[in-house]
Amino acid sequence: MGAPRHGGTRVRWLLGAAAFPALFLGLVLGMAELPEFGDPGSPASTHVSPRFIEDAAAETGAANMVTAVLADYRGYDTLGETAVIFAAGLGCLVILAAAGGRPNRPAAGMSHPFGSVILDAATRILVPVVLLFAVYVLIHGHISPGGGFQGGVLFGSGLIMMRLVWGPAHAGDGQQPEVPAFGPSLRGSLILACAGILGYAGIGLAAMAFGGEFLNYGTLPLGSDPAHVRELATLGIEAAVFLTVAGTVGVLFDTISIGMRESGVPLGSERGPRE
Amino acid sequence: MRELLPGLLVALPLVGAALVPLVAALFRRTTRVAALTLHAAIFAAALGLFWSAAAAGPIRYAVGGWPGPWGIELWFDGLSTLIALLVAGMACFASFAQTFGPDRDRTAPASTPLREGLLRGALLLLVGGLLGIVATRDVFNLFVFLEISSLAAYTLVASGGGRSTVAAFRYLLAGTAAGSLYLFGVGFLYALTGTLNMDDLAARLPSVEADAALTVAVVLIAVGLSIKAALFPLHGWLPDTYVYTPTPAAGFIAAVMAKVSAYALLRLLGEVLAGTTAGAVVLEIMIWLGVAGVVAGGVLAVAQRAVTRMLAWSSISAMGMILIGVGMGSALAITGALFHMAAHALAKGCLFFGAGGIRALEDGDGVDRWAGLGSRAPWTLAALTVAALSMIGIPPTAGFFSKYYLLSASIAAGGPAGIAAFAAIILSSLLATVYFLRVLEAAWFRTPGDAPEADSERRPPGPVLPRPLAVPVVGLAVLVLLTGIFARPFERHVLPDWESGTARISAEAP
Amino acid sequence: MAASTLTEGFAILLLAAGLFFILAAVIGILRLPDFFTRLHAMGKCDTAGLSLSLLGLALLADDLAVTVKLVLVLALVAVANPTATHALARAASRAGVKVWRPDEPAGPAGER
Amino acid sequence: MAEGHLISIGLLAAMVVSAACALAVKDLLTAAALFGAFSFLTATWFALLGAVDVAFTEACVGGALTTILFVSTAFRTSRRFD
Repeated sequence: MGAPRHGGTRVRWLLGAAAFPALFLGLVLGMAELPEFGDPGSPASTHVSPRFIEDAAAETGAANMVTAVLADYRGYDTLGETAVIFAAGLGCLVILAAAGGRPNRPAAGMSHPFGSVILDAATRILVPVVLLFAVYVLIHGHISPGGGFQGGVLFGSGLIMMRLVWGPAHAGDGQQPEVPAFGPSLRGSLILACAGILGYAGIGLAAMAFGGEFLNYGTLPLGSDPAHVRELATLGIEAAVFLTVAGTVGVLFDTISIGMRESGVPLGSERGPRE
Repeated sequence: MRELLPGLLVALPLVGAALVPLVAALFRRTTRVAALTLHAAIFAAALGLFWSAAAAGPIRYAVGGWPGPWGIELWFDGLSTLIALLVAGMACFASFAQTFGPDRDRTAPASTPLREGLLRGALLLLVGGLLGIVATRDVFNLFVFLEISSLAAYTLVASGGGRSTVAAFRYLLAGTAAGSLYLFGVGFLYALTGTLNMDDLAARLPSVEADAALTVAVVLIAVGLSIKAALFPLHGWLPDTYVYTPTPAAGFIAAVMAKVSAYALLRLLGEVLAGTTAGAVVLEIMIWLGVAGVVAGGVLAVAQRAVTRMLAWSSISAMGMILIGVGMGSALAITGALFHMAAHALAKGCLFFGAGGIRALEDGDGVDRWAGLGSRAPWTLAALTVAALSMIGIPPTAGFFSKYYLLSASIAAGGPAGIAAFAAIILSSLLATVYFLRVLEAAWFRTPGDAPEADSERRPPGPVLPRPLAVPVVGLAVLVLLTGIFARPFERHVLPDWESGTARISAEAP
Repeated sequence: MAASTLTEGFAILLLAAGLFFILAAVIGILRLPDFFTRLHAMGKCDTAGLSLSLLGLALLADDLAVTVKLVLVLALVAVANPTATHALARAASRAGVKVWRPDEPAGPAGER
Repeated sequence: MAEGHLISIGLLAAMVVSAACALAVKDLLTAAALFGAFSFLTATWFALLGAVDVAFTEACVGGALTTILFVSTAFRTSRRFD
């Protein structure tokens, strides 16, 4: 690795610089040959989609076709996507706890209670509205755009709003008073995120226990009408996605903005410099 | 049971990935037993599927009860169950090795029960992602699980702190680019054919054969997965990642990460897209790049002084060999490629567990640190020697048979590519002899006094590796020998499925 | 017919007024000398402009549900926008952003 | 249809401008704010294309969440990018 460093870097730079125009040209050339966007005669519109459009509502009980495809026909993908979000939270937690450099202390202005009457009052009005709207988006995802993912993000944003205004929990070290956390702590957020994944996979495994395939909600003993059963189970997995996303949002914000020590999770420890 | 196993195989790792951090967060106790139990259960499911697919033929499993192009299908034949078995088995060893904790090299944060739980969760998530890639029959689902495995791998790579964070960042850049290219390719394929199911795709491809967008799609998919599989000019992320990853994770990532991507290449390019003109050309190019990678990886491995870095370059050489097999596509070559995946994963996992542990405990990565280890820990070093012999390709070990298959396939393929592949594999074996004998000579025939900067009083006599690493090292070496001795049954199991699979696809094509 | 024309005219009037206030806000942000005065322009004119536009749209909507939703959005804006302005001003004041005085030259130095 | 095209072109142009500005400015907070603007424009464009679900998600995640996370990250690192 030693000697050809300089020349190697230049060659790499040239290759990289050549790769981007090549990629761009390739994409444009390929796009030009593709069927027109929105063309009703294109393979994407004629092969698989018609069944979704015609049968989704009757088969899955979800009026919103997007929800039907995401949560039911391709529910395994959505389980995977939820796991991707969970993985991002997990990675953030592991890596930021390990990152050297700055101590895990809140940046000035980011974590202390803001202490303003106006903000306090406005937050008291807004946060319940945001949280309620998040739950509405979750439940209404069957009919209108929305669902567990968007609802979870909104819910997480509400939690972040509380954190921004009222600050995280403090242990009380003389300079600062002891403050309880509003909303879940970092540990609580992690537990929420885990519970979401467990709930999703648990519903899938429950379907297996009743004789169906993994994630085949139709076999769950929740009623006689399979579409209705699927609708209920879809709501369940949307709630699970909601939990994971809201928890992960909390984990991400807390790890990034507050740090480990303040949130009461001793993840990292004192480290000596190495390099 | 046959009906339950596929679902369990893909569900258990994800359940475990949430369960283990949950237990750690709730009870703040060590999660070793829970994680090991889960890994053992996953391995049992993989073993059951392997046996079931061998005894009663391939299994098609419609997740959610939706078959064909509407839902997502899983597909378990001789090839996928073999790789799934490999992944699940290596994960058991890696989970055992995780008890070793972070490398004691002062940058990694000390282990707390919660942190341990998070890392065990990340390993389970990585296993879940890899098993998903192996099992799925859906090109978009493959992308989702590629992302899961990548994110979990970045976490594990970066968990060492210090340099490992930088290595993880480079890996992240390469991996994200690779994932995006693959996704672009899948988007093109979907726009062209309207389907994401691999069987459906293979059946519908001939109707869009003439379309230039198909060529773009094939190239995008091939380049994306080749980055992940560290095919020669796209291998830039690999050496640093393998070297700086904490030992327990390195043994797993070095053993199976790139292999699973190579398996995805085999599935997509070798099976589904092989019939297209672009696919055939890309496979031909892949042989030549594989040849270049085999030679370059071997030469650069000889040039390294640090043992783990030498192992990393030797992995690039091995990936080149596997992709030569994928590129040739004959039954013999595919057997060789799959067998080399297994042989190399077992041996490389063994070597990384051993070399990483020795690096951490002897406080250095140079060859001279290995001086005299043979007399201090004969069993561990004997195991590492077996793994090294397998990497070179000495007969009773697994490495000999995989190279034998690949060489036979090269002769059978003939032509300039076959000759080049044959010569490259022979040359790489010679180079491997050079660089592995250097280490083995230091370990067995030199005393620590020979080493330039030896301070023998600092090194206590006794076992070189702690039990969490010694058990995987010895266990994997035994497996290397067993796989070599029982090579024939594997071949009989894998080949017919490959031949019937390609025959089915070419029969469905009008 | 006449009623609907009257409503439409009124709505257009409201929209135009709203756009005027938004334009005023934009000009204020561009022309005023320091952070606080710009915030002053943006906070007041933006809230007024948005509220008027939303009112106009609510009048134009055919569906009662849409009207109700727009009024709800209006209420949200009425709470959130002044609060955000207040939070920004307070943060800036805490961070020690200098207040512009007429006898000092305006310039980017006053911005943070 | 022509009006739709006009709005679409305007949105796309604004997207390109905000993205380029987000890349060009040195102040990380400004970049985060510009990125938020870019996300909202993207969401509007998605809604215009008829993908309301995607637009909703983009508005939630891109417009609100990532902006907050970027700002928090900017506070934890040095604010300027040189």
